[in-house]
Amino acid sequence: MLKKKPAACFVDNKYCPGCGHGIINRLVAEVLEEMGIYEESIGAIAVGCASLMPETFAVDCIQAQHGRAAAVAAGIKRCRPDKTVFTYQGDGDALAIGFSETMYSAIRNENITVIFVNNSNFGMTGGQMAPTTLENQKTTTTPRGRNIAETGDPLNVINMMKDLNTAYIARGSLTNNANIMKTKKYIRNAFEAQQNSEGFSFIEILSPCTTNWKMDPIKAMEHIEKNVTPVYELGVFVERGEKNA
Amino acid sequence: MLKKKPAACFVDNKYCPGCGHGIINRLVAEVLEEMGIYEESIGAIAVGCASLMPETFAVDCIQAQHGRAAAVAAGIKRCRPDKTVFTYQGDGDALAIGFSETMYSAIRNENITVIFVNNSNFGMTGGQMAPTTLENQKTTTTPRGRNIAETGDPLNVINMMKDLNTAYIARGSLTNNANIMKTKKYIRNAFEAQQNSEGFSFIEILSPCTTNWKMDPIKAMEHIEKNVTPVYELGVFVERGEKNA
Amino acid sequence: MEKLIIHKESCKSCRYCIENCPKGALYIKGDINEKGYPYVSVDHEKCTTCGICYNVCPDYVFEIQEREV
Amino acid sequence: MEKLIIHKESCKSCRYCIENCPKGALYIKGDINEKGYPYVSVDHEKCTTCGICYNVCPDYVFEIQEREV
Amino acid sequence: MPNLIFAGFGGQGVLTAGLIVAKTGMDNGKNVTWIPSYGSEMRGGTANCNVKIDDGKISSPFVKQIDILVAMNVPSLAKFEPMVSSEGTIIANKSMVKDWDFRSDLKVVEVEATSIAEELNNPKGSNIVILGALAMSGQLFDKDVMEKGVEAFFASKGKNNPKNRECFLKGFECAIN
Amino acid sequence: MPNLIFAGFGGQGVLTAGLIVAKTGMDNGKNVTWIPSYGSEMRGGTANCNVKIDDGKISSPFVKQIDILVAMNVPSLAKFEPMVSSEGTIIANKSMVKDWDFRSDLKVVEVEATSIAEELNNPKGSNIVILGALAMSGQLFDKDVMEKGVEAFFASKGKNNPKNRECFLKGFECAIN
Amino acid sequence: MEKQLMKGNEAIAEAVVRAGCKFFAGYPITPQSEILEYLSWRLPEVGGNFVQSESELAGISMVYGAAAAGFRAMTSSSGPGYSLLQEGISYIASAELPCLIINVMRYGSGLGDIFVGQSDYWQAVKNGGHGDYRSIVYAPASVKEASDLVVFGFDKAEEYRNPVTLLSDASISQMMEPVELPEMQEHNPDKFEWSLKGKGEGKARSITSVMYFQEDYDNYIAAKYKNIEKNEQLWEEIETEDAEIILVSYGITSRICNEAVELAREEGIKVGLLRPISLYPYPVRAFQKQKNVKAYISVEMTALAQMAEDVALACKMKQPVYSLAGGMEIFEASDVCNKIKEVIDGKAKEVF
Amino acid sequence: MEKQLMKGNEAIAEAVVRAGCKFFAGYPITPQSEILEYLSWRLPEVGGNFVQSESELAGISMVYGAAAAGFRAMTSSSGPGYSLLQEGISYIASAELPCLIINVMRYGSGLGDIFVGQSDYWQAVKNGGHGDYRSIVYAPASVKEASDLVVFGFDKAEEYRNPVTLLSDASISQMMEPVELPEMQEHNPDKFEWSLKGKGEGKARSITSVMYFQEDYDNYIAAKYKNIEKNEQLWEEIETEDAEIILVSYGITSRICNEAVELAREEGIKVGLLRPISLYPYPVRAFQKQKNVKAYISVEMTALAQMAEDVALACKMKQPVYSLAGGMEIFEASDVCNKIKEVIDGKAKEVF
Ligand SMILES: Cc1ncc(C[n+]2csc(CCOP(=O)(O)OP(=O)(O)O)c2C)c(N)n1
Ligand SMILES: Cc1ncc(C[n+]2csc(CCOP(=O)(O)OP(=O)(O)O)c2C)c(N)n1
Ligand code: SF4
Ligand code: SF4
Ligand code: SF4
Ligand code: SF4
Ligand code: SF4
Ligand code: SF4
Ligand SMILES: [Mg+2]
Ligand SMILES: [Mg+2]
Repeated sequence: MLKKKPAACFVDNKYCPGCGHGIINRLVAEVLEEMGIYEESIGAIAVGCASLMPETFAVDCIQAQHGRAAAVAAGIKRCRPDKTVFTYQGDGDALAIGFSETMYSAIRNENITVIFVNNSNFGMTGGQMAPTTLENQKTTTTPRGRNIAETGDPLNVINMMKDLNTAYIARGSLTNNANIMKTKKYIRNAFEAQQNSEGFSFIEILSPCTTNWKMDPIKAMEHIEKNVTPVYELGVFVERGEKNA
Repeated sequence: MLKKKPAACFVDNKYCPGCGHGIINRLVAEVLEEMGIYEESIGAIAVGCASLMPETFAVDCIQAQHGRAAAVAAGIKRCRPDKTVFTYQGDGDALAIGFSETMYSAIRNENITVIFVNNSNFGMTGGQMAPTTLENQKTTTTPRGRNIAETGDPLNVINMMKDLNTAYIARGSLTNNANIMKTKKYIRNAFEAQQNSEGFSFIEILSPCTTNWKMDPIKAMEHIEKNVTPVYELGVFVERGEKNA
Repeated sequence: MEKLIIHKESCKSCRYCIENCPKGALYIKGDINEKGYPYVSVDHEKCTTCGICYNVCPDYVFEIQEREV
Repeated sequence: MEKLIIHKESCKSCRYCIENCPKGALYIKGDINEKGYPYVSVDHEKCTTCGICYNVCPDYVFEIQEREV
Repeated sequence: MPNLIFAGFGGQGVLTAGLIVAKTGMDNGKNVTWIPSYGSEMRGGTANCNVKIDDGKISSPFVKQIDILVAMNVPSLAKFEPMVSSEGTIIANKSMVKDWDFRSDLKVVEVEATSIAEELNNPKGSNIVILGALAMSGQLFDKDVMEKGVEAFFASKGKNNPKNRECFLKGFECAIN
Repeated sequence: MPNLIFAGFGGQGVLTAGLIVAKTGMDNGKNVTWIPSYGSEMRGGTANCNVKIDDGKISSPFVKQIDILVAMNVPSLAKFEPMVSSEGTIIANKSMVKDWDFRSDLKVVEVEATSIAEELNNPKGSNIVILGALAMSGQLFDKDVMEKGVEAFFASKGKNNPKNRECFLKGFECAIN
Repeated sequence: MEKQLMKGNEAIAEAVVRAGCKFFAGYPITPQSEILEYLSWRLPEVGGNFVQSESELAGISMVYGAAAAGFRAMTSSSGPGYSLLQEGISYIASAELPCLIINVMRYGSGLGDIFVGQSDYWQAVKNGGHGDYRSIVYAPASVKEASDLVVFGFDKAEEYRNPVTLLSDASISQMMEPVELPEMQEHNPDKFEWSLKGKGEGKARSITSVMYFQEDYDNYIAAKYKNIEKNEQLWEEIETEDAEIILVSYGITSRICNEAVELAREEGIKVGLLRPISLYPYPVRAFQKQKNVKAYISVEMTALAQMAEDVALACKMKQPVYSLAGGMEIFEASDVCNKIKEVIDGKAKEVF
Repeated sequence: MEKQLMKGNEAIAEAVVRAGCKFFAGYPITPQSEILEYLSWRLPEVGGNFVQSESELAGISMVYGAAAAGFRAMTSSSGPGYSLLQEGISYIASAELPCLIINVMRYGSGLGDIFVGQSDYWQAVKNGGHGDYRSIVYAPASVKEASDLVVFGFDKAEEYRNPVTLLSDASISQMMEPVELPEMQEHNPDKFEWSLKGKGEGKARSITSVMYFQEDYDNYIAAKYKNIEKNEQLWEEIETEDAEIILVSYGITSRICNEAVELAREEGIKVGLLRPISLYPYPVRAFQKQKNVKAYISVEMTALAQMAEDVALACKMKQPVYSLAGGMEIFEASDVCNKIKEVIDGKAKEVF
């Protein structure tokens, strides 16, 4: 068995200790490399901790405006349909300010792959509430815990998306080796759907934000298992135009 | 039997001949008057043909920016929870540029009533494609008919909204007396839900745009019966926090 | 006073009322109002004041009152 | 050449690898790398090169190669 | 050279009538501008366009003093007659403008544009009928030029309908000065 | 009056240490500013704050020439030692800074801040230990003032823990000049 | 090329296609919508992409992506929609990408009026968006010039790797005038080393603010715009040689001023017209060469006399600057003449 | 009031509450987020409303609604987020509603840098949004002044029924300084006839662009802002009486200039500092009263010397205007002194 960091991860990443972004960066790099498409891929990278990626990730990239990565990616893909185009976004980016751009990429079934990191808060800006923040979760803008009577329920975007006409939608997690392998498979399926011009593919990944959760990394993974996964069910929701679940 | 135009419709409206906006304006006015709340109601009026309303509709109103009526209304309602606050919006406004504001009002379950006029195009600006435009429908920006491979499917917003935690969601139509009466009942239910502080209420109304459809009004109503209603099912979808359908 | 009053200056001639009147009481004579539209008229004999025309009219043209006693 | 190589300068001491290693082959000695983290070390005797540590590590610390013949 | 406004209900083809006149001007070596009413201005169901034709440069495309008003209905007269300069001309659609009391300082040419077009089985052709009346008024292009202009316009659109010519000629013929 | 930087890993309490010093300055009638590193600058896990204390007006809150550097770890020294003015002072956490080769023109005070805090069962108190060392250096406030400053700070937060005083005193005592 | 009678918006749209632009994304708004409507059928015809985006924000974002891919890309809007583009324009400028932005000005703040206006001058010229950037801004005064400036604008955008704004207005865009259209040209998106196309064997590209890697960024960016200011001033002068009063005016208003010059000259008044074609860079050189001028009058359809400041700066305040301002009604040549006379008679108050 | 050591953003947020503001809606962005974080617990404490909106657009829209209802309402942002507020600000201005907008400036276009900068000067002062409006803009130079200007800003917003912008920057907002907070006050949203509250028996209110009903709108709106320009100029002068060189600088940079004045004076150079507090209206009067000045130097953290134009206009170009500009690094007093000497030695090139 041979394992070596993929070529795209050409230098140490800049995330905090135990941050899930590092694992996801590597998975994306591995998939692109294994599919032999990493040299012809283009990433639209979100504002958020995602924006630390381009410096350490050797794929042609563009820094999208906050929230607009999916629209930026659609612009690229429509011009260069033969390239593999993906976004890399946080939950604040894709679901708060960028809700419309994200959903409309799905509605238009743009032939792009959205990699969406759900760490249930705004990591980069210091841990404010995100649309995905759990009920009663403490963040810097919900210091007494998220009160859903005022903020609404945590947002399950896949629920909103899964009845649209899209190619592939799945949600993975990083809490252990098995989940990481599954998540990698989802990412691969998504890119394959794009290669087959099936349309929009979307991978949500539950990921720890150790710094802002103020949790030890291992505790953070346990928290995901215990508290996050019950709210955001794992699995494949749409595949090759067929809706599962 | 006594019938007289409601006091809020104090002067002739400015819509085109046969435009559904006129009927809806009157229904809203009737409901507010019958409930005895028209003097303490506040409307956030959209940009679009909706914006012709304030001049002829005697309720405290604010001209919202294009797409933002639901957010404007939420701002008012949170400050003045004892007033009845509603929006009056077109489909371009509420579902294209304002998709995020509309959906997030639902997500947050803001205690407002959204009156949403689906005339399957941008009326005010001359009949461009709207998110609701039907497959193959000709508009000024889809001169060969809407090609859903490029634009995505017509948007059924109630499908996206109905699993959220909201108070009341219904879709009505104006094609005949019975439908108009039903629509009026929906509007009343919505305002009652708001009065009971149940949260977000949303009424979508299928309405003709005679001018831009370039159809005789009666033909336009037939078109709604025959072609629009099959795509946008009528009925009550959410009631008092319970989801029907 | 008539039981059905038509505010003819408000009529835009869409014909919804004519289409929906169960009694066929409404018609367009051809005279044009100030807005330029050939407005609707009623045959009071046929009208039952059912209110449907009021309901379907987008332009607040109709008013229904009891006959003066 | 070792079958499991640890790029210790990349380690940020999150301990995911230690938690997930089925053989208990990984541990932290306490020495600090240039980034300031007490990095991970391996007990080569215990390691089966299963690759799990590689998989769970966010920081590209592990590399698994066959032993030189 | 004249400043014109063409006005009427939407559907009466006033924008096209103006455009034909403008294009005829261009084809005859003039500078021209044409600008329509647009946006919610049209919501009332009326439409109009401003046309300027000049040998020299044209500054604003908007007509504030009308030399020739082509009015297809009553609201157009109500709105624009006050802007016609004294000694100016009005070409009116007599089918819709029944008993209008025209300003006495104006030259008025009337034609039953709507009825004539209907008679000629070309109900959308009332705007061409009125162009015949315009030609007859002698205020702009003479008959030949205008007739050619109408034909050239429809030819350029690939929509040459002989009925248009009929409408034009009938308009020229029936116009009452 | 001095310009200080307090630097270390996130979690070592350097922002608080700087704040206590700033507040002590204010309580003693000085003008003060305090400004933290923020945003993605912190992503690496290090944090620092700049503190200025002055009798006169303070212009920029940013310290470019450091009079006193409080360094809780090696990366802080690597980053900030070059900015210390000659004759300046470094207060270093000897628990984490083992064999650093300090610039010879500087005054250096070392203290085993991390270990002392742990010994005193107050693992989060290493920043207070180092304030003891700062007081001992004689470069800023004298012992009483600093001690009162520490107490006043925690009192104002409603978090008065006698262990902080212990840490402070032990830091003062154990600092090696 | 044969002369055609074309609406400004359609001539602009056709010129976009002829400039080799293959990507449009945008959202309807009066008086700009014909640009979309035209491109909705015309771009597919030439193998290009037309997207009616769900909003202006999505539109400018798609344009950002398309421009990064090396394609000639554009969007257009008006008033409120133009405000929504500002963040994106700032990003595009900071990443040094070429693209074309069209603002068909209407009048007023807020919802405003769909009638012609020129009250977005500051927004277009002084950056509606955040940070240190400029957009090159061209203001056409005829349908023909509008279509020419589209092609020229794309060229300049690429030359300087900077967004270019075409500042049209409701009258230029809504009117028809005779126009000869520019020639059709092809554009090769791969000709740029920087365009996103997959890294291949090379180094990965990162399209982002050049601030992050450009050494001495402050001076670099200041110098970039100094250079544009030096080389790209564009203007037209009409009867300025002996003019004692010079009208300064752009777009539709300049045409009215031109008529006013003729009228005033008939009365023997020595008036000229200086028509900025580039609003950024402002044609400062045109002011510096005036010999006989005693006063400038800035004529513009904005109540707040937005351009007058630039006139004052351009003439170094050596002459008084007067203003004829106001956007609710388009000026008549006689309004301008009256203003000229007021200035001559000492009855007008200078604004600078 | 006792002195407290407070972060700029927190002092601002507390002052917002004390000004009687009961509504905040906004979105996080560094270096502004502490304003949200503070208000997220503080506003509910006083019975107010805090909404973390899904975006800046939703935030400014909610503020628009709340302001129309007569409540003191505000939002805050920075750089890219501030760009997204522009359409809303234009609507609020056009409807003549009072509200407070805070831009905590960071540096750069595009994503930019979260470090301190002053490169949103044009955007704030010359309208980032479309149309003829202005926002009154105040630039604090200390934590205390920031909190004072919050209250003052709300008052002025109501006096003129116009948005007020507090143009803070990362250093003022991120640093702690001693501050005495303003007194707590109550605000009555019903005191305005115009505020939306249901028409009752009266005429229905319509909050929309005043353009639609204001007679002689162009002159009305021009006069409104002329009036503000006449009455609301605010500035501080330091050692200007005999100054031959006057530094012009606002916000954090003005403090550095203040230090530079002291240093230069020690060397016998007659330097003064003119610190605009109101950036719109620009304190033109302050320039007109200077007697001995031979040159101005505009000192600002923007590569494009954005304010220098206003300095030139304010001094009517009677003196040369020099510029010390650049935003990547905060200036040191010595940088300013060097510039002063260059100017004295004739080595600097004027920008105007
Ligand atoms: C228009 C705009 N608004 C706000 C910001 C500030 N901002 C940067 S990243 C971010 C949120 C980051 O959260 P998320 O997308 O969840 O990513 P994470 O860091 O958690 O991975 C915000 C609000 C910005 N850069 N631009
Ligand atoms: C920011 C912004 N973008 C675009 C417009 C132009 N605009 C006005 S109304 C409208 C769409 C109207 O369509 P809809 O909302 O469906 O209302 P309708 O007129 O059909 O009732 C558009 C695009 C605008 N006013 N502001
Ligand atoms: S702040 Fe959170 S999401 Fe960002 S790098 Fe650190 S742990 Fe990861
Ligand atoms: S354009 Fe359409 S929606 Fe608007 S008033 Fe006319 S018919 Fe109604
Ligand atoms: S009231 Fe009924 S019966 Fe009478 S005209 Fe109206 S629809 Fe016909
Ligand atoms: S429904 Fe109303 S507007 Fe339509 S024709 Fe009848 S009376 Fe006239
Ligand atoms: S390869 Fe497997 S056995 Fe070896 S250290 Fe890693 S996880 Fe443990
Ligand atoms: S998983 Fe990687 S970063 Fe974490 S402790 Fe193990 S080797 Fe270090
Ligand atoms: Mg996140
Ligand atoms: Mg619509």
